[in-house]
Amino acid sequence: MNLWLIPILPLLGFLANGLFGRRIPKALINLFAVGSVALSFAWVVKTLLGLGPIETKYVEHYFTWIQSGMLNISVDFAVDRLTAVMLMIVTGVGLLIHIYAVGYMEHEGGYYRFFAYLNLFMFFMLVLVLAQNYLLLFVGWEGVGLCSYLLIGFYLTEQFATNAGNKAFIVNRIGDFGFSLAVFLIVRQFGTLDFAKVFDAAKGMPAEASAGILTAITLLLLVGATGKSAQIPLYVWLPDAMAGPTPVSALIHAATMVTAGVYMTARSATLFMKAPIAMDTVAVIGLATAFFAATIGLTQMDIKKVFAYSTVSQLGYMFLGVGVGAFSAGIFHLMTHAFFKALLFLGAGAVIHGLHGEQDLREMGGLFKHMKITAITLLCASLAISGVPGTSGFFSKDAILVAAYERAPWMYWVGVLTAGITAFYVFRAWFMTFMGEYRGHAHPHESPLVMTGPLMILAVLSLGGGFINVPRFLEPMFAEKAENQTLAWLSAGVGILGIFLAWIFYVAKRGLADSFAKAFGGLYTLVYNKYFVDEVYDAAVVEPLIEGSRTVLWRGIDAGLIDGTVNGVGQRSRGIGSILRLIQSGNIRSYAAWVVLGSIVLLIAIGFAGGLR
Amino acid sequence: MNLFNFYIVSLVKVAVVAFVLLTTLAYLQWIERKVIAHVQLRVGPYRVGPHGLLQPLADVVKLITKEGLIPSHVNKLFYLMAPFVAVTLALISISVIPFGPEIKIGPVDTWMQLTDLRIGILFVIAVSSIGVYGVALGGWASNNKYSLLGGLRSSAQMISYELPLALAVAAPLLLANTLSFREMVSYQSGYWLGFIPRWNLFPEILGFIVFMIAGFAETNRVPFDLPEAENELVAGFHTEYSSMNFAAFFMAEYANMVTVTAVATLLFLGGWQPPFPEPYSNFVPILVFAIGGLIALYHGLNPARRMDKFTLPATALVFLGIAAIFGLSLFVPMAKTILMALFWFCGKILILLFVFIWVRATLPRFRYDQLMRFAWIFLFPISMLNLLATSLIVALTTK
Amino acid sequence: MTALIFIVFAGIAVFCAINLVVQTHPIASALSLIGVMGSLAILYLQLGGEFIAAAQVIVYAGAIMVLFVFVIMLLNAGAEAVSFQASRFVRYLGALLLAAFLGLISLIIQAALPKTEGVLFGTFQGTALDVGRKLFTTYLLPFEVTSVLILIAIVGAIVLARKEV
Amino acid sequence: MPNAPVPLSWYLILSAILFALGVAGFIFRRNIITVFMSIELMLNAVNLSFVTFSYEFKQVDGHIYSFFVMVVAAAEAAVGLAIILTVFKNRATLMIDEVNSMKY
Repeated sequence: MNLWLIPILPLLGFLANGLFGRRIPKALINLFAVGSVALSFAWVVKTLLGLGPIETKYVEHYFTWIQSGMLNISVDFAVDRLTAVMLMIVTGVGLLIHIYAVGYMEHEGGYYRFFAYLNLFMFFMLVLVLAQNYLLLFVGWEGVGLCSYLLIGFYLTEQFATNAGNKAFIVNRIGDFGFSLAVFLIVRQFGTLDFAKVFDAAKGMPAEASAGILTAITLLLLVGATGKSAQIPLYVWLPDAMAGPTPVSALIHAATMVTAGVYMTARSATLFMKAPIAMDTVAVIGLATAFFAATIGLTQMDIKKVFAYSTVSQLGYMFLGVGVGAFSAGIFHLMTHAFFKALLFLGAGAVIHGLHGEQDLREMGGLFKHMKITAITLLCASLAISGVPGTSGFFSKDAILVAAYERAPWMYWVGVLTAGITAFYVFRAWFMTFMGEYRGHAHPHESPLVMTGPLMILAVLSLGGGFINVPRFLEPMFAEKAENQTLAWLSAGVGILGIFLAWIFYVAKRGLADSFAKAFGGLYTLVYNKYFVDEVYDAAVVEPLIEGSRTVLWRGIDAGLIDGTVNGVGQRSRGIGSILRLIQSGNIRSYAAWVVLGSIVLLIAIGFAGGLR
Repeated sequence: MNLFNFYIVSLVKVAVVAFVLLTTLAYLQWIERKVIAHVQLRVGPYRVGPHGLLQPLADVVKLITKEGLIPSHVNKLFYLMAPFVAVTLALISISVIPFGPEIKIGPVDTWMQLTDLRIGILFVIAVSSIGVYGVALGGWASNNKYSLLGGLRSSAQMISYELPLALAVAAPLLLANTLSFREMVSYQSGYWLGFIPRWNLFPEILGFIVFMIAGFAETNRVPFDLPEAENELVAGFHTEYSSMNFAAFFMAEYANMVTVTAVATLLFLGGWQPPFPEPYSNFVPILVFAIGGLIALYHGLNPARRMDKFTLPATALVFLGIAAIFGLSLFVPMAKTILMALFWFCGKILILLFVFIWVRATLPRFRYDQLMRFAWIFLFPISMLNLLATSLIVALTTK
Repeated sequence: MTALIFIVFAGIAVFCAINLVVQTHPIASALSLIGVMGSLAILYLQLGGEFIAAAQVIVYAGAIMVLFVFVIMLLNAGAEAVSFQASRFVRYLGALLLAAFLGLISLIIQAALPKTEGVLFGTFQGTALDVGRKLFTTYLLPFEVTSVLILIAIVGAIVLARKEV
Repeated sequence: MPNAPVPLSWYLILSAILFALGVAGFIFRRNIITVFMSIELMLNAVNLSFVTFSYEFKQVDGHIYSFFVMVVAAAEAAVGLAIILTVFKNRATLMIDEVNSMKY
């Protein structure tokens, strides 16, 4: 089936734009960028159709990459149902966002650079998804991290953008560190990195033997996942990542990359299943993240920040689902979330585009009459995310919540509460943007079709996406979870309640919100400043690190030890040279004579070394 | 055949070839003077013997009896060595040139060739490539600025024209896939469509032209005779030479001409293979000589000058006699083989030699920079392209 | 026969080589070097290297040495003022070192060489065919690389020798 | 003795002698061109031993090596002579002892 074509095509696009983008016209850049992604999407569709119902995993082996001792790592891609879903999401949503970006980046500098990075990201993401062993997956993992860094810092003249890029990169380092440790442990334990082999071996292990080591491995994997998927405690980079262009936020920081953690966890389901402690940790972390992020989302004034925190919290949902063993539900939510969150971001981008870069909710309002399509599509997304029955969010989120109830009722209740909060802040954002009268000074206008087109497609998907029964599709891989209508309807009701409250607060009774803020002043400031997490991290981690590196690493080791050694070597050689200089007569023939002398010595040596028989 | 026999035969062959060759060289000079004279509407040598036929002998006698004087301030050793080197190297390469097929005379059967090397062609190229030393050395040794310039020019010119020459030679080698003259000739036997001879000339016409041009340069002939450009450097490298030394240089030049033409014949013109199929080609020599004889007879019967009354009929008789010999030889297979081979081979060589002389009579001399530019900018790429094309064809055709 | 040829031409080669070293005039040295090359070519033939012999004559004697002679004539290089004027160190040690060198090498050769049957003309023929086949299969890469090397040499020579403008 | 075989070592020793003579030329002569020619002599000596060994092993590899040596020698001659020309143009001398400004 030539799976390798799928990632290679975007790579070609990247090469074309990255190498020649400076010289070729925009039309050609668009052709390369969008065309390559479209082609790989088409190839994905063709492949999946060709494979039909993927009962068993379809593997393609290309070449042996690393061959050392008993460790044999080969580069091969595989497609199973999980991968199929991910492929569709990545290429499909990616394609839409590429198209959208053509319109959004119209007037930005570094056009070709942007698309080159975007294509590169697609390449790595697809490698990540297709990878058939942990190392290759890690390659994709690091690659997407790199691209996200490049794209967050895309406006490289802006201080805050570059800072945000660095932050994302460094925070991800921590996660990747855990991930690589996990990989080492896997190698040490199973002697291979190939998924199939590892999982078979894990299945074979008796419980008492497996518990310790598998728990360690999975917890380390979890560290990596929290880094990539912005979970507590490593979520801090994602909100700042909004410094990048909005399509980036939509593609990387909502739809695809941040879900890599979930994907990886689901991929390693076998391991997690054998490590209940790790499972619980995942679930708790997910739940906590969902709740806290949601509360922070309540108070943000930057539209993109709001959606960023909602992303974090939705990712928390996915982790909850994965953690309670409803992997299929987690992936399901991953897909639906990809739809409506991408839509939310793109819509926000359209709004920002229409307002010439204005992002503050307080400067918006009453935009409904200016940009109807955007407003309506955003409404669809908001309905979906707040889990209104019939929309995609309803099915996926409730599948997760039901599964959570099976595990432990309190998880369910927290989840429901979070759902309510989610609905509230999303609609808060929507109302503040489109309802009431315009509070800003720009001249809002609707975006061109190239931007609104993807919006509409995504709107349809996020409304109807729920009827794609992913859990059934994934059933052979993960155990199906029980249905429970009442619980589902209950959470949906809470969601609708949240919407209603938002309506009261921000449409019916203005100022109610402010009075609430006054009432709970302390709490409000606490939440408004995101629980001062960044500051805490600064004080606790960053400062000591910088200080330590400055004094110990730099002054002590580098300046003292290393430079000292090098300089010392230089001194010695100079001293010796000053002696050897004496035989430098500058007369070629005496050199030649020296050479002869040396060769004679050599010959004698050969003679005595047994050259003579 | 046993060793003794081998030596005998070889000695005989050497003697024959040497005699014929030296005579040819002597008379070649006569022919050249005659031809040029007629091209320039003069009669040329006429005094010594009928139509100056004895002129070469006279020259030889004169050159031998002259005093070979050695100028002062010359490097005596090299001064005397140079002409020797030149003439030796010029004559050596004849030894691998085959004149005809394998023949059988009484007990011995041998090739009409002194010796056959598996790398005969390389041998010729090698010898010609070191042939330059004679000229260069002579020019340098005679301690005279004109001679030195001549020597310099010739060495530069030789090096430059070696490349096109070698490349042009390489193409037919590719076609025939051999380095030996015999196999080269046998490769060219036979006919396309029954009447077009399978000579390398036709596929390698470009190579042939390049080879001839480079050959002119290698033999320092007009229009490439800068080493001995009379009107610039008195007589170039042999300004200081006289008597036999001078003659040696001249012999060398003519011997080189013979070698080049012979090689061209062997590589491109199918050696001693007749240009048309067997039965007809036998009658060509008879016709040629008979017609020649008849014409001579006609002129003899109504003579333009007094002498012609005797000389022309005599020539006619000789010619008719030769024609008769050819006619008779048709009934003696072995003789026929020998004579036919010799006839065609010498015929082709003579035609090429005539081209040499003709060019000398007509073309002006290159200027030095033109010479170099011509070699490097035009000749070299052309021959390279030709070689590439040939190799492509060979690669495509051979399995 | 073989032995005779070898002795004759080895003698010529050695004589010419000595001549190369002792002659004061470059031209004389050059000509004696040509003599060495010619006799070596004969020895190659004897060792069955017919192609390499031809190449020896064509490339070395026919091209390289012509170049040398050309340059010598061009610079009109005269004889060295003082022939054996060597540097202090060399004057004392050079000859001694060389003698030791030669002795050692011949010693090692005598000792280390497998006592195989000697050289007889015609027992081994490295024809141009074999050489070509090997050259274009086993040694293809080195061959191509040498072509690049030659290109570089041409460019370098032109750059060096062109008159400053 | 019409066909007495020649010991292989003779060829090798001949090549050694030639090489040593080349070294001698290199060490004793002052004229750059002569020195250069001594180098060529050494190369030739090496070639001879290559061809000899190739005879010993009845393989043509030795021929090919010496062929490469020739190619390299050609390139070397081209560049080296160009250098000599330049040196002569600037210094009007060919004595290597007098071309020693690198020493100071």
